[in-house]
Amino acid sequence: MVDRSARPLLEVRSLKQHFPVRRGAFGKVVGHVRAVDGISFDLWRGETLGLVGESGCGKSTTARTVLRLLEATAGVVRFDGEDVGAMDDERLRAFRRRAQFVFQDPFGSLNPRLSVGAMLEEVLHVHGLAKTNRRGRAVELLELVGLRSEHVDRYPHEFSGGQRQRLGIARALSVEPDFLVLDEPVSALDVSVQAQVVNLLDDLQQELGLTYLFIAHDLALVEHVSDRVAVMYLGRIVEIADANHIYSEPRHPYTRALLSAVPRPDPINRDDRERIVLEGDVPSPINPPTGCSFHPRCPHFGKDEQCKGEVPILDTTRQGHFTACHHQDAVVGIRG
Amino acid sequence: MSDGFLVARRRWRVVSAALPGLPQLLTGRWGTGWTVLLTWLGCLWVLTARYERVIGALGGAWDQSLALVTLVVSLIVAWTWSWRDVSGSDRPLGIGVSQWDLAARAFSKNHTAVAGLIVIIALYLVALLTPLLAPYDPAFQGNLITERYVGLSTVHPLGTDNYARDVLSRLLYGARISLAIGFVAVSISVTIGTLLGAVAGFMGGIVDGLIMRFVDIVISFPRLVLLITIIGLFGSSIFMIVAVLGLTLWPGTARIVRGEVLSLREREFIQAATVLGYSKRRIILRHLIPNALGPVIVAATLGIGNTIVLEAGLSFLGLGVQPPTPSWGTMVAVGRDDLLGAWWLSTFPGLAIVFTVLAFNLVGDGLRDALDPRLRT
Amino acid sequence: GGSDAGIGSNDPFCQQVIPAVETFMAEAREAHPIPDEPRYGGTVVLGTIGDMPDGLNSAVSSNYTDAQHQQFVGLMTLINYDAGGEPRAYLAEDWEVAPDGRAVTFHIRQDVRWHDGEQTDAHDVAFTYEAVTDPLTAFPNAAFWDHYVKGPDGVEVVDDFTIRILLEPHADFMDPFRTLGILPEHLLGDVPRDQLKLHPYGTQCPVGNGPFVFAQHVPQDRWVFEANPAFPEALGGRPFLDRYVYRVIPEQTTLLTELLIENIDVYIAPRPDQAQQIIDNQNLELLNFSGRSYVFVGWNARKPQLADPRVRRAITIGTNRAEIVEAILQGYGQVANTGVPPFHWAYDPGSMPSLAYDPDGARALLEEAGWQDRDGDGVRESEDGTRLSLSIKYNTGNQQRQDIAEIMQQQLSAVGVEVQPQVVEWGTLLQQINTPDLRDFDGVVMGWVVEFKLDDIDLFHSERINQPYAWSGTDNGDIDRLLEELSITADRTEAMALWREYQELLIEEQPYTYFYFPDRLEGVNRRVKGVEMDARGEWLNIKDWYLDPASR
Amino acid sequence: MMEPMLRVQDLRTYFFTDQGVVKAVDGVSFEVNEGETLGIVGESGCGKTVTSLSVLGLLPEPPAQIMAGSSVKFLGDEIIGADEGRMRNLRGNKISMIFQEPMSSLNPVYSVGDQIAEVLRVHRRMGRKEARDEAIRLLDEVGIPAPDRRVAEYPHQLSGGMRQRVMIAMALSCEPKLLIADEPTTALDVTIQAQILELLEELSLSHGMAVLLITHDLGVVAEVCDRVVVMYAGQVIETGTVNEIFTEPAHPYTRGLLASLPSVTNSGRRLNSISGTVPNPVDWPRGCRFRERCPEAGDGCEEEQALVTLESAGRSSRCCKTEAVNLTGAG
Amino acid sequence: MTRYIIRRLLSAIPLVLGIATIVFFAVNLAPGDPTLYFLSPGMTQDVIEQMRINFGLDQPVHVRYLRWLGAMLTGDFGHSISHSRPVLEVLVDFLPNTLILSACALFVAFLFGIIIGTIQAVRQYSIMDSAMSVVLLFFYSMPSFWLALMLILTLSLFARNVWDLPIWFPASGIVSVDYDFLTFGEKVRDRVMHLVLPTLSLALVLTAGIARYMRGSMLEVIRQDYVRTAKAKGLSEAVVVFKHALRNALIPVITLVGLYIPVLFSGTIFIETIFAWPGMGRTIYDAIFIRDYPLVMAGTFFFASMVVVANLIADVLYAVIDPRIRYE
Ligand SMILES: Nc1ncnc2c1ncn2[C@@H]1O[C@H](COP(=O)(O)OP(=O)(O)OP(=O)(O)O)[C@@H](O)[C@H]1O
Ligand SMILES: Nc1ncnc2c1ncn2[C@@H]1O[C@H](COP(=O)(O)OP(=O)(O)OP(=O)(O)O)[C@@H](O)[C@H]1O
Ligand SMILES: [Mg+2]
Ligand SMILES: [Mg+2]
Repeated sequence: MVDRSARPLLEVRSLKQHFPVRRGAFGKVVGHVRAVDGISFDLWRGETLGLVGESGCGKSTTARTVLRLLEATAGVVRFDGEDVGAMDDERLRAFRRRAQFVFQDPFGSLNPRLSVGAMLEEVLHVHGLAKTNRRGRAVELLELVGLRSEHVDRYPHEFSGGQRQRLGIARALSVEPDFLVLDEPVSALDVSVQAQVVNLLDDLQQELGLTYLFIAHDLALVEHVSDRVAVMYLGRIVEIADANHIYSEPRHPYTRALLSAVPRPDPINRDDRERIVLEGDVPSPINPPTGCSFHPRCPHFGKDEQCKGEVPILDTTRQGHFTACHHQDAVVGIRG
Repeated sequence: MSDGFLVARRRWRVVSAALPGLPQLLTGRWGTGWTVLLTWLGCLWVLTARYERVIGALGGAWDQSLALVTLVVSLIVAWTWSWRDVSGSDRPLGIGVSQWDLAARAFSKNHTAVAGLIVIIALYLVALLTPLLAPYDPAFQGNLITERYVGLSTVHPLGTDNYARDVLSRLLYGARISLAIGFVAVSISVTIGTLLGAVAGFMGGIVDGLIMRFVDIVISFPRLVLLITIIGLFGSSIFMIVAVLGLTLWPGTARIVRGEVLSLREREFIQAATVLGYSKRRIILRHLIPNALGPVIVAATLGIGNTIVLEAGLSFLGLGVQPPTPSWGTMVAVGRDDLLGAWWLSTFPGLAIVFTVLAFNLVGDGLRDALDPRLRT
Repeated sequence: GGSDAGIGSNDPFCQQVIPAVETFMAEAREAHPIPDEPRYGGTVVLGTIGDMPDGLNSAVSSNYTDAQHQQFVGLMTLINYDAGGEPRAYLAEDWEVAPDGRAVTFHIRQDVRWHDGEQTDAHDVAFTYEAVTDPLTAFPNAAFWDHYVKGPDGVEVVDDFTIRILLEPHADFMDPFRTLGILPEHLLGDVPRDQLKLHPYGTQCPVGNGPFVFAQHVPQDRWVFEANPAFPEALGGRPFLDRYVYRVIPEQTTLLTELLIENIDVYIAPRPDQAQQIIDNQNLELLNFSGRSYVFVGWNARKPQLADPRVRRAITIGTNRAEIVEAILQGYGQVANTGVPPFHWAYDPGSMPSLAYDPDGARALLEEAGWQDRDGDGVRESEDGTRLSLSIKYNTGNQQRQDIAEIMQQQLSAVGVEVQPQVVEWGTLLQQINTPDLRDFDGVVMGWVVEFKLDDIDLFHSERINQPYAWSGTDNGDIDRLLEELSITADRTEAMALWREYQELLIEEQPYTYFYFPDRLEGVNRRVKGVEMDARGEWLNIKDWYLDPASR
Repeated sequence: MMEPMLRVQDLRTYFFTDQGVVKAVDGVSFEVNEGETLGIVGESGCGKTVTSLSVLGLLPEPPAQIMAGSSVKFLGDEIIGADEGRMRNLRGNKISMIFQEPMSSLNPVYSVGDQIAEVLRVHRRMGRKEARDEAIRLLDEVGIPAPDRRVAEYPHQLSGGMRQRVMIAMALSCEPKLLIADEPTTALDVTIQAQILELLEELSLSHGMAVLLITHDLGVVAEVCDRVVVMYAGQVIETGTVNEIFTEPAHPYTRGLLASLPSVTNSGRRLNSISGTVPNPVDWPRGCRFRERCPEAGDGCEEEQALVTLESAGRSSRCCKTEAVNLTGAG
Repeated sequence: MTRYIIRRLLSAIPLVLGIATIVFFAVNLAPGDPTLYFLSPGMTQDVIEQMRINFGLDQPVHVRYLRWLGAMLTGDFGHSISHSRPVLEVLVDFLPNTLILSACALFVAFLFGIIIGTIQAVRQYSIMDSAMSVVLLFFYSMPSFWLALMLILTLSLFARNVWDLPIWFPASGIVSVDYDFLTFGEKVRDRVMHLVLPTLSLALVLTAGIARYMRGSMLEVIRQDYVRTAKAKGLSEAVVVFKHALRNALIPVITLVGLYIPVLFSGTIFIETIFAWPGMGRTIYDAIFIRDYPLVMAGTFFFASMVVVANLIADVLYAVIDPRIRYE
């Protein structure tokens, strides 16, 4: 099981990713999209951290910044103790053999002009792996993700969505990484197929001892696959805790609203459930509200001037369950 | 696979060995059938009717040798194509079909485009075979008094021109010049355009800005001024015309490629390539350019047509290919003065241009539909 | 009509001039009502491929059409020629030549008025003469004045209507006064001479004194002239036509179409190939007459291949020029052996040595000159291995010159001379052949338009060898001598002998391969009556053209 | 029992393409009663959208063709094969429709007010001013703040949730009898989805409007629907009330679907998944179309399956094992 | 918006200046100079020098360039050598003719292109679709001068002299010679008659391109959700196509306005020559041959500016049609 006393595999500290907004012919910077605005978390070897939040809250950006597909605006990402931002080309290549990405869109993430075999063999070639029998290794990888050897000559468009997602996973696994960032890997799939992929990921983790950063907006799914869950809102983590904790006793009003908004496939009890319908939309990350960025939509009765004026920081004092809310203890007072 | 089918296959092979294209015609596949059959028969006709020239070409000038090689190659290609076609393919349907295959399939369903392609292939064949085909030397002047402006006749199927030269022969030789100008100029412009466009799109920032400003200048630049200067400074020659056309036509391609690269750059498979630790060079050459190539191929096809028309325009201004070299453009431009008297002088080269360009445009349109996965149904 | 003058109405000069013309014309119309005669009235439209670059500004123009309009339409010349080429009175009523031939005195008509009402007098003539002989003006046909005393010293205004001009004796001394349209001193007298070229007078608001009054010029499109009611009765009075429109249509197929659909009445100089179309149309008539131009290939004798006159002669007789005239000109022209044109009194081809097509003779000449095909490639080489390969240049857009080059290529290859036709854009070509230290050509197909006063000094005199037009680089003492003598011989019979001798030398020397004197062809709608055209020009008697009344 | 408002019977819609005949909808029957909310669930590509578009006659023909024998009755009138004029009069008037992608279902170049007003002007023959006022009222009704300002805005100026509200306002403008909502919340975030679903529920109550809700999210169905139609491979495979479907699913596919949902029935880490993928609509498997993926497949599954009506009213299943299951359950 | 336009114009200045500079050196480097054009026998080298001085050509190229630049910045484009007039006056004469012709051609081309493209898209794969494509491509494939001549022969010469049609068009010029004497109505008719052939020659070539583009764009648009929405609202097909789809489909087609202006301007060289249309294309063309430097410079400068303006117009139209685009 996960050993939390050891040094984390991934340490993220006050990570920020601000995209400049440019205007006009000369590209004057008129503001910034604060896509990720100072988040910190740790990820231990072998565990799965779920990252949830509404669309546009910065999940993908976090993932891409962690893997240095984007240069961080501020903050540090340490992988196995090494500062990812400071790596030179050589180290970066080594890092990329250990940390891989699985994308959301099963249609856009595969080069349509390369056959599956060519795609996998190219990776192996670039990293000098399986020099003697690349094709054999490619077939092995396919079988690892539950595809068959005869698929090796096919092209991406000849696969179904679920199969394509498996190809994406096979590609990520081809470099034998320790750590996978999964950016909504099943959102585009049907429920029945979704379960297949989730199971596959689960099996691989067991087998290969992988570490996952699992991004999703389906809370039920995240609960199912994650050891710990982090909830993001407008570029910040508002709550992070063990999966069962967060679902049984959510502390942040946003988490609670989010959980209550998830439709439950349980028609019998549907009228008894507490349902919190948030008003309005997620504000723009260019001009996030002052203080607690959730305060304009917050249904908490204790909402006050402090919420408007002061940014709540993630309270790390409580063992294993951190919340960024000024009123996290007064959990009772939420308008239904 | 049933035995009956294999027997049928063997039988067709025999037929196709004797007369390539016939099996296809008998099974109702007119396009392939006629193409193969006519190519075959045409080549045979050249072999027999132009027997001396074929012999002469054995040790002749480079263009004669090229014509000879073309003749032999087309014979072989026609024959093997028909053979392999009736032999069938062993690859199971629907497996390992690449995007190119899909495009080819979609294209082959587009009848007008296929017709265009056949015309183009035929034209290039004719152009290559011209030294064997043309009834006369294109520069040979007959008797100026008696053989000038002779209308259509069996001796001169398309009549003679103001120097009593054979229009048909000139038309055939003109095909070489016009098609070559189109092909070479477009090759130059597409190469430049693709490279600059890809670099601009991938690098972004200042490089992009500079390249695109340059593109703006070239697009708005009056080409004629450039032409006169260059022709004035270096003399007018086919080489110069090709160079000028090639060097001024690339901005269109550059813009297309840049746009395509910009959108591809955001695609997840390019990001995947980055995460997999691929070098920039590999990403550009193996992942970006092949995916951006579709529109370029379309632009190139359409570009060849446009260039042929442009060359005609230059000829009208007197800036075209040096006489007596026949290009279709010069033939139309020169013949236009006699439109009322000797209509055949400009009409035939004019129609040749129209149909060639039309063929290129049909193929281009067909390719556009076939190569764009969004338009493929 | 023609109320809105096409252009230039915002130029201060024109703003001042136009109202004056309008006022005077209104008065003149009052004073000279249109005679009650059916020939009067109507508009004739004439189409041609080019605009008149300098219009009526005779001091700066060298263009053929410009000159015709200065002579016959808008301005008046002192004299003009009758059909026999003999001078007759026009603006000058009369003239006397000093017995030593060194002065001529003109008596100017007193009934000629500028179109703004001012009288035309001797001061105008003096002004014009001084202007065109002043180097600052850069009069383009400077050679005209070679035999005249230039500048103010050469002209004396005896009284308001009498003027004396000093000159050297010459056989055709009157010719410049036939071509030079007299300009109004009262309008142009103050213009600095070096600004005359750019002055709005010529193209924007010319004020003349000729039979037609300028009404409108839309550049690149049309000139409109109206009848001048005040034109001296003694010279025939007002023209029959009300208006005459000169249209610019740069494409010859369009021109022919416009003639065929009767949108224009006269098509100036159709191509010989178009002649048949005009003949076939019963509404049209094809006029043809011997023109004043000749077409030739000028050889650059500075080049080693061309240094030997025998080579040049071989080329000439190796080219079937008669066939070319027959084919290219459809017979509308005559083979030329020298630059003396058929209309000229010195023209006498019968007495000349023949240069008929003779390929064998050509081969023999070349052998004799040491050019033999030594390597069997069909092209002759000299002893040191120089190939007898010549490029012949011609300018873009001129089909007949291209024809010559291409046919020469074909025909000369039969005698072992390789010819490469090369088309060069006009400006570039002029630079290549005219720049004395460049002369980048072997042969060049060109044409000259000549006046009645022939003068080849600029072309062939060795003193001019470094001037722009000495293309051939001829350096032949005999030719020099003859050219000099010709320029001072006033007596025509004497001159005639000299001309003959000179032409024989030319045939010997072959600085040019003379090709032909093309006929001028004109397509004219039959509704236009009274049209006379000959070497003197197409506009010769435009004053007397009239329209078939039924067609108006 | 009274005549249902919409009765779809043996609807078969095929696409004639180069690849072959796509039997997208292949014998679908169901009915929608006055005021009820009927959910249609099924995997992607099973024919939900094509079914709804067939009802409104919005499919491009060719390549689509509604096969003979299909019948769609609205308020007792057959509307398959009805002329264009009659269909136009139904669309947006008696039957409205909202689509999955709020981002792309509004015309980007016209203001939202114009687009709502257009319906009113076509069907209600309202004047310009009147229609605009009504549009503002509708925007207000669907909960858009400051509707008089928003009415002049363009779709791109609105968030996804708001656009979907605009679509709803447009759909409601003529007080339709039936609202077809094709995955109206799939593209939205959960919190916004909750808002929209609540709005739909409210409106259908207050307007007495029947709703045909198409979705692939079983959770949504459970939250808002009265009855459910489950589709698979172009066919209806099970119908029933929402409670029946969720508590005692009759078809193995429905059972598999429910089982593959995380967290509800799955206690362990492993989800129960349905193996394989949806078959190709050009070439449906013969017999039971679910057979290849069905854990309970056995004898009799090679036969073409019929929709069998089960004991309770409006409940049916397309599985030859269903009766057996029920019998054992009963016995 | 105004600020945007001004900024765009300002940022185009380097472009236009860049082009003008290159052109300046290009024409000046080309062999020959205008004096050659006026040369004739008897003119000595001195006279030529005198003429050079009269034309201001006695300075080295870079000095002339700086002078030209300085003068141009004060709005002085110099004196045209071949027209003996200030260049600006020449432009004022010719530019309007070219603009009228181009505008008509552009209008006709877009009108037909859009209509045909729309019909083709709506009836995709029908006989009409392919027939229209082939017919348009046929015209598109012709060298424009040849097309122009064909039009003259058929619609002018044969129509009158051979087929005796009631209507035939004049083959050249802007107006008839008796234009000044016509009534207003006749004047309008006369102008239109003269416009028909040149406009057609220019427009037919462009129409094919526009229709092709329009067809593609329309095909994409009619598959969009909002078109389905419009149908679901109960709108008739005409309203759906011409109100909802057309405006969206026009958005990408608008760029062609900017793209086609240079094409159109080079087309005018041929068309103006053949139809004797006194316009800018022909004038610049002649000026290049005569080495009338000031006129070439000014002409190119205006053409380049026109291209810039056309692109700007395209962008503004963009914003007019597409509310998502707002410039500030
Ligand atoms: N390259 C970029 N430039 C500018 N803004 C960006 C860029 N990438 C993302 N953003 C903005 O950053 C914010 C966060 O985006 P991100 O993709 O991380 O969200 P997300 O949580 O992954 O959403 P989703 O669930 O839709 O994938 C969004 O507002 C997005 O518009
Ligand atoms: N225009 C068309 N041409 C050909 N096939 C089509 C067309 N439209 C839909 N189809 C096919 O019809 C089948 C059913 O499609 P439909 O859109 O109804 O599925 P759906 O159940 O709505 O799926 P989703 O949940 O993805 O919306 C699919 O296989 C699809 O490929
Ligand atoms: Mg994301
Ligand atoms: Mg759907």
